[in-house]
Amino acid sequence: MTQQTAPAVVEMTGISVEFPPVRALDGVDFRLRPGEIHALMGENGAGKSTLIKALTGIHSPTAGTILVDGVERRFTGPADARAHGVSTVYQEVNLCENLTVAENIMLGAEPRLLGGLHWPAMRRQAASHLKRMGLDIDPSSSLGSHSLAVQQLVAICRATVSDCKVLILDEPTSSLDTDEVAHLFTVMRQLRSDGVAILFVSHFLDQVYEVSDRMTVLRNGSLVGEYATADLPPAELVQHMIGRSMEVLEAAEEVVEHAERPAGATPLLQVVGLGRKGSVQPFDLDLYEGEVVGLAGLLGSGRTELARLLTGADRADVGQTRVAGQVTRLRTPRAAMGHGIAYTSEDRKGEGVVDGLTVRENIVLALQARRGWMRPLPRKQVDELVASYIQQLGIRPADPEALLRNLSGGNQQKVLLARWLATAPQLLVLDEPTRGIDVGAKAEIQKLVADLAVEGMSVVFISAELEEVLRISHRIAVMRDRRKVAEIDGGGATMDQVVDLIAGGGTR
Amino acid sequence: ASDAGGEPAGGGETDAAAPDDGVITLGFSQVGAESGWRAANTKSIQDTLTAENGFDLKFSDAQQKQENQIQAIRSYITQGVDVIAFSPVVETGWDPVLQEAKAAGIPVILTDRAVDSSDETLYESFIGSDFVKEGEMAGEWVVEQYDGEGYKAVELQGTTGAAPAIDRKEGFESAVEGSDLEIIDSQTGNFTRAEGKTVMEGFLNKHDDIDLVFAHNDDMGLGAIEAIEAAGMTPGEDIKIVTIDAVKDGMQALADGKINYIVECNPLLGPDLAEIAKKVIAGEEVEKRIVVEDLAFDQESAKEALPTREY
Amino acid sequence: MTTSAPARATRALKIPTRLDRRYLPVLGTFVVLALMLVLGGTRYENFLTPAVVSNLFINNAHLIVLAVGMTFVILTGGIDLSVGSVLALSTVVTAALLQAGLPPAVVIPLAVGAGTVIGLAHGVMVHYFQVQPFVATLAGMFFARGLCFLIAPESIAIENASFVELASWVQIFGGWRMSSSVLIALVVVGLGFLVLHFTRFGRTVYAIGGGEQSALLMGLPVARTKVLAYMVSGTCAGLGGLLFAMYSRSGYSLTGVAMELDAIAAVVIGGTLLTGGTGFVLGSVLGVLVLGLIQTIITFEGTLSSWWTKIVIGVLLLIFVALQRILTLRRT
Amino acid sequence: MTNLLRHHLFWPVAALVVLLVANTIARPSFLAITVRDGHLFGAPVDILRTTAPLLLVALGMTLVIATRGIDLSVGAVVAVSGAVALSHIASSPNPDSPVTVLTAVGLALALCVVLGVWNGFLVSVLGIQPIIATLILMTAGRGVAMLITGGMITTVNSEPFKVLGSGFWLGLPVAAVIAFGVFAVVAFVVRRTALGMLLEATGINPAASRLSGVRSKTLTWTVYTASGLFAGLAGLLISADTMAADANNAGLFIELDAILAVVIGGTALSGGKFNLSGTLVGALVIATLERTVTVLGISPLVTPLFMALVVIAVTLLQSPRMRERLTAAARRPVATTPPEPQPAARPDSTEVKAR
Ligand SMILES: Nc1ncnc2c1ncn2[C@@H]1O[C@H](COP(=O)(O)OP(=O)(O)OP(=O)(O)O)[C@@H](O)[C@H]1O
Ligand SMILES: Nc1ncnc2c1ncn2[C@@H]1O[C@H](COP(=O)(O)OP(=O)(O)OP(=O)(O)O)[C@@H](O)[C@H]1O
Ligand SMILES: [Mg+2]
Ligand SMILES: [Mg+2]
Repeated sequence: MTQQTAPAVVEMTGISVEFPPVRALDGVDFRLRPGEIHALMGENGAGKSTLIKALTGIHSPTAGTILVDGVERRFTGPADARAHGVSTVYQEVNLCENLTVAENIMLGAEPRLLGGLHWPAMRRQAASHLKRMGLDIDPSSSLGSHSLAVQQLVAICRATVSDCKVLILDEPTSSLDTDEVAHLFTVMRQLRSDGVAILFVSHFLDQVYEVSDRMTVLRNGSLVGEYATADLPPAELVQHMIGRSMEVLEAAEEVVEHAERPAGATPLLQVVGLGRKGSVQPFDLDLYEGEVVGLAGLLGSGRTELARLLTGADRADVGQTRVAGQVTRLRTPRAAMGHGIAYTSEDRKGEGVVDGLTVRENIVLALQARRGWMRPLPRKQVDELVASYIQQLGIRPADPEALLRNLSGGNQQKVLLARWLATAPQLLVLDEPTRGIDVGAKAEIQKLVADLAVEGMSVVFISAELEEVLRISHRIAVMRDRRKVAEIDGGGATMDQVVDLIAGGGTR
Repeated sequence: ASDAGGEPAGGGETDAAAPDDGVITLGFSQVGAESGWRAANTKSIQDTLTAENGFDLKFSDAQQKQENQIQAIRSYITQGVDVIAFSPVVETGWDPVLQEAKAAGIPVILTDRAVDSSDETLYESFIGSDFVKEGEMAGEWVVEQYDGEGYKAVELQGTTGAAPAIDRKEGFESAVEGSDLEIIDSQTGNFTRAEGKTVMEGFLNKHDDIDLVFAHNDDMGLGAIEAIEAAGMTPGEDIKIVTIDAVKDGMQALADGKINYIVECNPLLGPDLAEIAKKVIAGEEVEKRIVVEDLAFDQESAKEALPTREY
Repeated sequence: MTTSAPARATRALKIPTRLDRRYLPVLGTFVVLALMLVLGGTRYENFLTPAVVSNLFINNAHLIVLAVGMTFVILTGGIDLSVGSVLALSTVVTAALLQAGLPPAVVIPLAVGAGTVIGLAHGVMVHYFQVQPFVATLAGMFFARGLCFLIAPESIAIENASFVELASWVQIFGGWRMSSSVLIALVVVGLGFLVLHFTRFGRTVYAIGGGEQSALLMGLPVARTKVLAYMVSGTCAGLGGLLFAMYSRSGYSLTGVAMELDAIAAVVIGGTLLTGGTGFVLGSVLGVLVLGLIQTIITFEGTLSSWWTKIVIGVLLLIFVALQRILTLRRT
Repeated sequence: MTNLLRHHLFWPVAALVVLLVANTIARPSFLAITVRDGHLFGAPVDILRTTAPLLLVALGMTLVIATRGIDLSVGAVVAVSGAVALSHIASSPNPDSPVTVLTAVGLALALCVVLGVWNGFLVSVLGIQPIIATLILMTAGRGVAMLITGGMITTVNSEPFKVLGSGFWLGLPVAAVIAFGVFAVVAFVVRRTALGMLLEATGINPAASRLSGVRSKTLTWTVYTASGLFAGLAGLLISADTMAADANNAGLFIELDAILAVVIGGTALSGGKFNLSGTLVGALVIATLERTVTVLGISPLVTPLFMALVVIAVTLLQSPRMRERLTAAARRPVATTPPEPQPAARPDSTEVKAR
């Protein structure tokens, strides 16, 4: 908005990218001006990440020209792009977990001493960059020891280390909570006022409206249009993105019915004093049939670790678990599955997708694993199952034989959901299931969760997006500092109340 | 040379030269256990250098690695044995460690294979067969039997680069030179039966007119027999076979008429080694080169020798 | 926004406890090595002497150099099967050229350079043609061995006076001995350590092992680094050959058969993961010493038959690996 | 054309064909098969027979590699298997009785299964890296084999056992029938049940597989056991081939050949997707290559060099980079066909670009 007339720093015209037989981008034009925050919008698989990768030289366009600062360029890769002032944070966290935080931030722009790395300076500089991002972690700790959200922030730190003219952030906020997002936006605005052009991708409409100046909308690999944020009401934006009206969204907006649970019913899963040293403090939790329990908390408050204890992904050292009244030890995820408990990890790349297998194989994996290898699912049944989930969740491309690694991030997430839904669990623990999912699909998923609950499934729902948790949950457990601090009724709770609890204001 | 030895040796504390307790501590570094021949060689040494015969044998297997052998010899030097004996993996590269042994005053005896050193004083004696001679003996017999018949021969070589393979090839070639025997193909069978068989199969596919096989050891020859039989021919008749080593299986095949001639390569070096070691310790003069007498067997003599064969 | 600060502060405090995990395998190896030395010392006479320890280094100098090079490659997630053959090639080239009358000053760079060139070829095949490292270097292994046979099927003694002088340079302090090859090996270890920890190249090696795709997207020079890693390994193999030629004063085409397995085993015992990204050069040195120690114990045992030798080597290897595993598991 | 070039078996098969052609040029009757006493004879039959043990070992190796592992111990297991079987036969009073031979085979295979279980235990329970875990057995196993044979080469005369190595069944070598039969059965089981997919999932992303309820540890354990069993069977075929158990040399370096066969067949060593038909072709390529060396009369001095060049050529041609180039070249003439119409849901054409 600020510098409408300034010459574009990046100008892409007629960009086409093909992954035969798919045409991921079809003659797209895109323009990025200095000193603006430009949102790139579109459904899952619309081609946003592909456009970014075409710009930074990971994919080579089959047609079109790219001008950077008025000079035609075809970058050979991220290193080349970075050397020309284009810094990128890609969609999946792409850092090296085995290196320290400081290295991940500074490598490539490392301070030197006598020709070698200057470790103390490196740590110092890394610490100051982390601070700017509002992150107080030890730069010499290894990156792998941090949660995904922290890694995401570190990735952003890295992108802002070197002097860049263009900063590209592909879904940087998908695993961040409100605080970190706010922090990130402060940083982004700061950079914008320094004249940096920022390309921002997010599926959170409110964030896009909060921070962006302009937006470009893609649908199915084609350009829909470029708009000034202020001139485009959200409803219209959604329509541009999904090509349908808002009805779907509105359907999900309805607050979930708050069904009373029958008094005296035994909980489906009851844990008493469950905990693990160095992870989560012992906690109690009852989960009933037909109920959605939301977990709210800040980044690193222990929601994920709680979920892992519930589902046997990690082994608890203390406490007791009762499944349908029977004391049971859930030592492995497989054991939990045996009791109808399913868990989708927040770490899509590391613990979710099996990226070398096809969509079909990924969807049936859990179901098949439960049946054992000797009883393969009949092919016909598999095909029907897969087709129905592809259709129900809108997975694109709708090709069961596509390799999962060739799907867009959001579509991979949908496949994972399908994997677990296919096992028809009694208790479904969803850790950030809507991460990186577009508005339309997100609404679908929320609706799906509500429907599943109505059908009697018990759901634990974790999401960085508080509204979502509030909207969908019958009951909310609040976590702070790896401890369950409160449990409130979802129906009556207001946003402020929960925020207060999360931040440590009061306990109930 | 079997005097009383009695009590087993203590450590190896003795400082070179004459042992005070009458027991000779001998460190032996064997190449490995890569073949039946080698196993027989090891057994002969272990059976001869016993406490009853006045020896305390320290044995180590180098697993066909020169570095292990050098290390073993160094270790014997530090342990202070009375005599060091070894079958070198390779001919070259022994000067430094042998100099160390010499400096420590420990005499060294070589068995089976020679070392290539300009300084002959580094070792006392070398006991072993002459590989070139073995090849020659095989070649001479072939010439004597079959010269004038225009025989076409194939050769199964030992491991490429190994001393016996090089020497036997050389000996055989020089012996058949001038005759009308023609070596039409030569390939390595790595001294093993299995490879001897596969290579021979290949030869049989390739040539229709093979009259004779010269194999650098019995094992490859035995492999070749399998291949020849599988191809529907009679080994020893349709195709003549000449090998080297004379291990038991080979002798049996010779007696059965499947092999035509075997030149012995005697692995029983234990007694010779014991005798030389005692002489060296006693300060007697020994010969630098002791060539082990290698016999040769044809089908008749094999039948006679077989019942008394030790290995 | 400010409300979350205290929460983070408490988390930050917990970090140092998880920090040292990376050093655990190396520590484990070290502890087990020390244990073995002490046990050997009580079991055998003359075992814990400077002479034995010096010999441990002198006998394994070439393997140390190989292991350093191998560490680079394994850290990138690759493997180099050719080092044994390249080592042999280097010994043969050294011996053949010296025999032909060339001065060591010319021969040494040529021998080492041969390794570098083969390493370069591996790097190019692995990176640019995306041939799997195992296969590319397996081909390299055949290739180098083939060249050895072409150059000299028979072993060649080295008699060049200045080379012999270089090879037999020894410094003695007390019972400790330091040969020129040990000195070279230690210098290589030092260089390896410095390069891995204090250069961008070194850190990129780790980054590639942590995730090649990630390293690429981070904008690190993946191509150059990977090719260089193989060149380092090739060069080390060439240098290892030189050290072996100094050690044995000869060149022989059948040297170093299966030595690549020793090098790989040393690196892995030293705590480096074959999947890449974690490990240390010093760990690899410890790994070499472990293997050397096993060999020393075998010699000191003195009465093992050939087959028991093999079995005992396997068992000792097992004990090492299992102990190391237990030590590292306990602490995590 | 493009499809053919892109097929994963294209290059391995091409390599095989080239080798066969080279052999036929050097020796026109190379491919000739004759019938003698109702059996088939000729170089192709020999190749099938020599492929047999390698194929078995490579089969186990493929499964192990699918789980991201590697099994270096197969050569040693081959030696142990032969040693056990032949020692049993040699020490029995009547080596020609089928019962003796069956017991020997049973004993050998049982021991090999135990060895495979041992490897699997080290890898999946103790979590030792596969290369080291199996290196232990690779070293110790030969020692065990030598212990059994006393360091000598054990030779036997036993007609029933000999059948394994050089017998014929329906005109085909028994060894080949066994190996190809086992291969077919395993391939069928792996692909017709869910085993293949679960193995691949384990190899590609162990963490995700665990969370999905795949019994990764059990699977891993199973494949090492299978690898041990197949290597044991290969050991029987190898020892029956020469009727001798050579503890030192039986199956020497067969692990490298097997890995090479797997890789030539298009399975990546990094685990995951595997390709059994590729392994089959790979094993044939290697057996043919060995035969080629003899037929072309290549001097032993340059044999390794020749092998290296062939391997380099095949792998380079097969490399993703080359494939891309070649498919691009093959596609160029047809590149002018109009792009496929975009599937469904195109944006409303009335949409105007806002500026
Ligand atoms: N390497 C690839 N091979 C084949 N197809 C690909 C590849 N990468 C992307 N695609 C396809 O290109 C299309 C666009 O994907 P892209 O990742 O750009 O979507 P996106 O807009 O970023 O979606 P999301 O919001 O889910 O991240 C998808 O249909 C995807 O399946
Ligand atoms: N500042 C930090 N320093 C170190 N570790 C952290 C920090 N923040 C989070 N973690 C890591 O995060 C994990 C605990 O958070 P967990 O992921 O369970 O919480 P969460 O509420 O699910 O948060 P997230 O939004 O990150 O998923 C632990 O593994 C912890 O080590
Ligand atoms: Mg995307
Ligand atoms: Mg979480």
